[in-house]
Amino acid sequence: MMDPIPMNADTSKLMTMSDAVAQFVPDGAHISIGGFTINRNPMAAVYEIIRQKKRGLHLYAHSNGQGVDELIGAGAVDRLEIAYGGSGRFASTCIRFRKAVEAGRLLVEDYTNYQMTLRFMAGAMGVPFLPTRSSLGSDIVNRWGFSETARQSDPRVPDAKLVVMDNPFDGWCDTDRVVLVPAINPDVTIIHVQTADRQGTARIEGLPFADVEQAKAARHLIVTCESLVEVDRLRQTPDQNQIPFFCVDAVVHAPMGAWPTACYHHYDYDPTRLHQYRTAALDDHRYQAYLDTEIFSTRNHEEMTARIDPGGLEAIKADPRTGYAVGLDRR
Amino acid sequence: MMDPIPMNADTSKLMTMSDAVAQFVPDGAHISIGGFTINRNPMAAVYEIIRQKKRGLHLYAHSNGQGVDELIGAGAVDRLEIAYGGSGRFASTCIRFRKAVEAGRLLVEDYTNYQMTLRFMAGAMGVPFLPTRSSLGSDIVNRWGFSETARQSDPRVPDAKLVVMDNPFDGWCDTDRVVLVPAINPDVTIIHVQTADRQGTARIEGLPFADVEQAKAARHLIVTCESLVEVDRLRQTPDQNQIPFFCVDAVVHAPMGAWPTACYHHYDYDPTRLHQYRTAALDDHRYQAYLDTEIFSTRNHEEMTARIDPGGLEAIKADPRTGYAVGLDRR
Amino acid sequence: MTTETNYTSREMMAVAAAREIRDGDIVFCGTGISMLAAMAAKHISAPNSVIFFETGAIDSQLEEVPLAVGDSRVMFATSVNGGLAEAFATMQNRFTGRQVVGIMGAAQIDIYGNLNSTVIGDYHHPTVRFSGSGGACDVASFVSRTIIFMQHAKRKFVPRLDYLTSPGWLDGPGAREKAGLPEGGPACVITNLATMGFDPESRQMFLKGCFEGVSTDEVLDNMGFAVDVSQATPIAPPSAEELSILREKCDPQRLILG
Amino acid sequence: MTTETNYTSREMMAVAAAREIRDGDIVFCGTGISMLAAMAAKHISAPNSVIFFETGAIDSQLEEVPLAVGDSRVMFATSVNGGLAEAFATMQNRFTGRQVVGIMGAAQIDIYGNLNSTVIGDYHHPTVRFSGSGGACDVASFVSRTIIFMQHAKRKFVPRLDYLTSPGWLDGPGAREKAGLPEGGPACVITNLATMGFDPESRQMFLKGCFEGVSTDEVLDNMGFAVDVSQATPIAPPSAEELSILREKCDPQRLILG
Repeated sequence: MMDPIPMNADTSKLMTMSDAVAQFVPDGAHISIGGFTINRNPMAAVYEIIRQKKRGLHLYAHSNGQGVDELIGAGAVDRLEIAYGGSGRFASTCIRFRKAVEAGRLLVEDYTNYQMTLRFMAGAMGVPFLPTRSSLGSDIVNRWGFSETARQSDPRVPDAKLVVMDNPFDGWCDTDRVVLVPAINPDVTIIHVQTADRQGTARIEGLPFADVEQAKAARHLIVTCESLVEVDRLRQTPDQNQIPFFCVDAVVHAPMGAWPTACYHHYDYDPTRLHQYRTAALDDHRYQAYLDTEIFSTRNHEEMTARIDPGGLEAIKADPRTGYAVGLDRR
Repeated sequence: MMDPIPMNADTSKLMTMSDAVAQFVPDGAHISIGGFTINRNPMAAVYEIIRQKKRGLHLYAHSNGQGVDELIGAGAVDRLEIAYGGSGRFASTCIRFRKAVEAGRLLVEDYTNYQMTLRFMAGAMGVPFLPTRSSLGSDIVNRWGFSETARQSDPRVPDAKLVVMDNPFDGWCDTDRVVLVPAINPDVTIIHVQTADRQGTARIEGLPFADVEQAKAARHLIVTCESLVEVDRLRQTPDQNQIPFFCVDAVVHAPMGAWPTACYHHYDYDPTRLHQYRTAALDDHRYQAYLDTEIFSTRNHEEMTARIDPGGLEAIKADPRTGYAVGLDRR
Repeated sequence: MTTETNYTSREMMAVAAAREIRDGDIVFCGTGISMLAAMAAKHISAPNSVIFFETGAIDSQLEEVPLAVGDSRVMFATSVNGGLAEAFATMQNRFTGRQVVGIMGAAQIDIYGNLNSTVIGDYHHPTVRFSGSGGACDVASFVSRTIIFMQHAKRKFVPRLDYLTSPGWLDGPGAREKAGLPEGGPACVITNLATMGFDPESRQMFLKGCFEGVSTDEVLDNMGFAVDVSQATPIAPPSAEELSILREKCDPQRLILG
Repeated sequence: MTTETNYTSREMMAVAAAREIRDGDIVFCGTGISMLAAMAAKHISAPNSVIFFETGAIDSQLEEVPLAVGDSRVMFATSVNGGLAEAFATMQNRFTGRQVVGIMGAAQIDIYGNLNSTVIGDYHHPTVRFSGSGGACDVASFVSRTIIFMQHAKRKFVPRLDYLTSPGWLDGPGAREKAGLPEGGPACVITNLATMGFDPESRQMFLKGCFEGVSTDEVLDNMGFAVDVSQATPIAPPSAEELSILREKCDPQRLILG
């Protein structure tokens, strides 16, 4: 168990991305990242993890397509617990994920989206499991990616993938049986939000996905943000904030931090980049070139996003009424 | 089981309070009301239930002080599952609640606030129970208000108050044992919110307490609101809405609908009325007079609140910056 | 109503699915063609249906077609923007869940409407790895009625799934109940050739009807198992109105229609 | 620091509790005097402590003292306005829960710091019914350290509780662990006469110190069980600064101080 860290309301938790990743994402860490498919993935952090050549990560996700695929593509991930490895129309199955599994380079444990959500929620709530009726009768229950032996020899994974249990309240709620899914407490969670202050209070706009549960389940939390504001600002309308500052270890100001995925009210996903990624991902040599040219050759996300051509940037800029780029060419 | 009600986005669910209570709160109903101690209790609905002389209610609450006490005081409640019957400094124990229990007129099952919250959450989630570590080793676990026999003979209450279970994930999360608390699915939940539209989309400002869980757990839901707005209004900032319209059966426009409890951003609790209530509650004859004079002699909440003297109304009006009545004399 | 002779099979599929949506349904949409079907239904026959995503968006006002359920387009002018936890709870909930119809696709389907969207081959050493369940198994477990999109091909309509990702009628009558699942299950399968239903007694797939110009034999030749074809009736092609709504209001860029 | 000779025992209690709050603590407040203690601590020795309510308000900026944990005053300018579910999860959470100190009161306490706030007499036919647990049992179950307010009286410090609402050290060393509770438990009891601690070995209550002008005998005479008094040291009366903050900044209307 970690010693309690005395939390200090007036202490700034501002860090550079490089320091935050170096400090909270050691090789072999159990990590989860926020966002969903092509939206609000913490991509600036993902690229920094790739730059720092982290290895042996154990990654937890529900449906975080792009971030998950790039971490896998860079060879950072050994084990993955996931519900969905896809990026919508850009990749019905994430390409580097698929290749890694088919080549036997990545060990996967399959759950459903709700189960992964419940597992983070259990971690956030401080209980060892939560129940659901989902997956009864399916191979999600019957087939385990991590063997029972492997599980029991690793104290950082629960002994069972899940447990099917009869309802101890005798048919209460017309329910005879439930599936219990085990809590996740990642070593570190990274989420990208629209707005945060230096203490760590954070606000997500649009759908929060399961970011809040992922954030609260973690031992350490890195919040990256589009806009860094004064403490008074977010406190004027605290009903709209989701993350209390005392959950946060590092606040990183990362404009365009979700790019090439979307950030509601700020920018849309970048179809040009996602297609370019797709083309690269389909071929191992092209993918190595992508890593070298696009990621390793930049020192940070600022340099990386400075390369987006101005027309492309303008095209994905969010329309103030709808929060996305109306009429964006997405073919 | 109720037949699924086809939900109609364009159908107005607007009703009068009198019709909503008559239709959804039959004698003997299992009911829950939103709010907490002296805040956002659905008092307009509570007074209408009293006017309609409902009897034999089975009431679920966490800490809804004022509403619970008035329903009990009027003789509407036979059974109560609750965590806390108090109204802060105005009544450290709710007076009519206390009298009813001591006189043996009210059967009570005691839980904790978190357990009641989890029970509503389980109902909202559609699972028969949720786990917690709370109350292990306490009499909340050991003593049951409703006997095992009574429980097993009533299909509307679960067979057990709670179940203590060993962690099936062998010490996962440093947890050896949990308490499972059974779901609640009230026949009807009533909540009072700041803003709703005719379809039922609803927004709570300030703390939502457990209103959202209570709302979603219920078979039927009555939403009473301070402000009734056009459908477009709440949809401009949907991140701030909590109740989707398809959960709602009736929308009642009820200005001052939480009075004499508070409604954040609209008005504070009314210390004058709460003291008057306290004085009445302490004595059976005075309480009967209170019921006659203050409730039965009015046809509806509008008439009731029209009697508040203008100075008193002005005194509790919420300050726009803080959301409560700054400097209100609360002695 | 006039019919239109030039239309694609994807357009026919979207229209056929839209026709299955009842006014007042809460429609759970996956990625792709299911969104088009839900959008078309709202414009044609089910104006009061509610488009709903596992990501937490409720009653999305889709001015443009989303390319993923996490697309920002689903977040605009909703009734509520919640999270995954709330979205799935809506489907597992004993009251609201009964009002939800789920639309989903898969890589493989069997005669009982069970779906595989995880692997082809051995689970531990797969020949092909797919995305996995996402919310599909949750929806298939919880809701009263699902509509399934499939490409009609032998390798997809299989006697035995390589992995059962999402429960259909499992192995027949009473099986869902025995497994502990709530009431409900697959209602129909819409393919590029036909619409299939499930017999209420045997819970097995049968041919409801072929699309215009498709023969029963063509349907059967493209399946890895035999189905009852005795109840098949022809399916009306898309009307001019259905097509114009699909093309002009739902997917003018043909992002999903191709 | 000068001391003030005119002060009430309620003022002394609030000050004594405030002194127990460490800078950086997340302070769970119940109704009444516990809020004053938390407010005073923020103004005096623990400016970076966080005032936190079971109702879901986190880091409330208390410009006026709330009269209940559901008071609108707790909702102003917080870090987050969540619900009960989030508030209790913060305390049960394995990381944040360790940082929380709970302040609570009760009707009865025993030598192990177990609390009764439910009934006096038989549970099914009580002589006196109190409010019940509220969040007290939750806090006592979850957090690493609780501070308990009590009136010093024989009927309140009892050998055996009529009902164990909130677990303290249960029946002694190892009992919480055996019951399945997380680490932690009562740290001290602050009464109108004295401050009591709990022996780390026996988990039994002992006298830490008497307030100014109170004798050990007076303390013992007002308890229904004996406690070790050998370690008692005098407790400093409120300083002028402590009193002025309490009176002027925390409760100028004397709503809680009386």
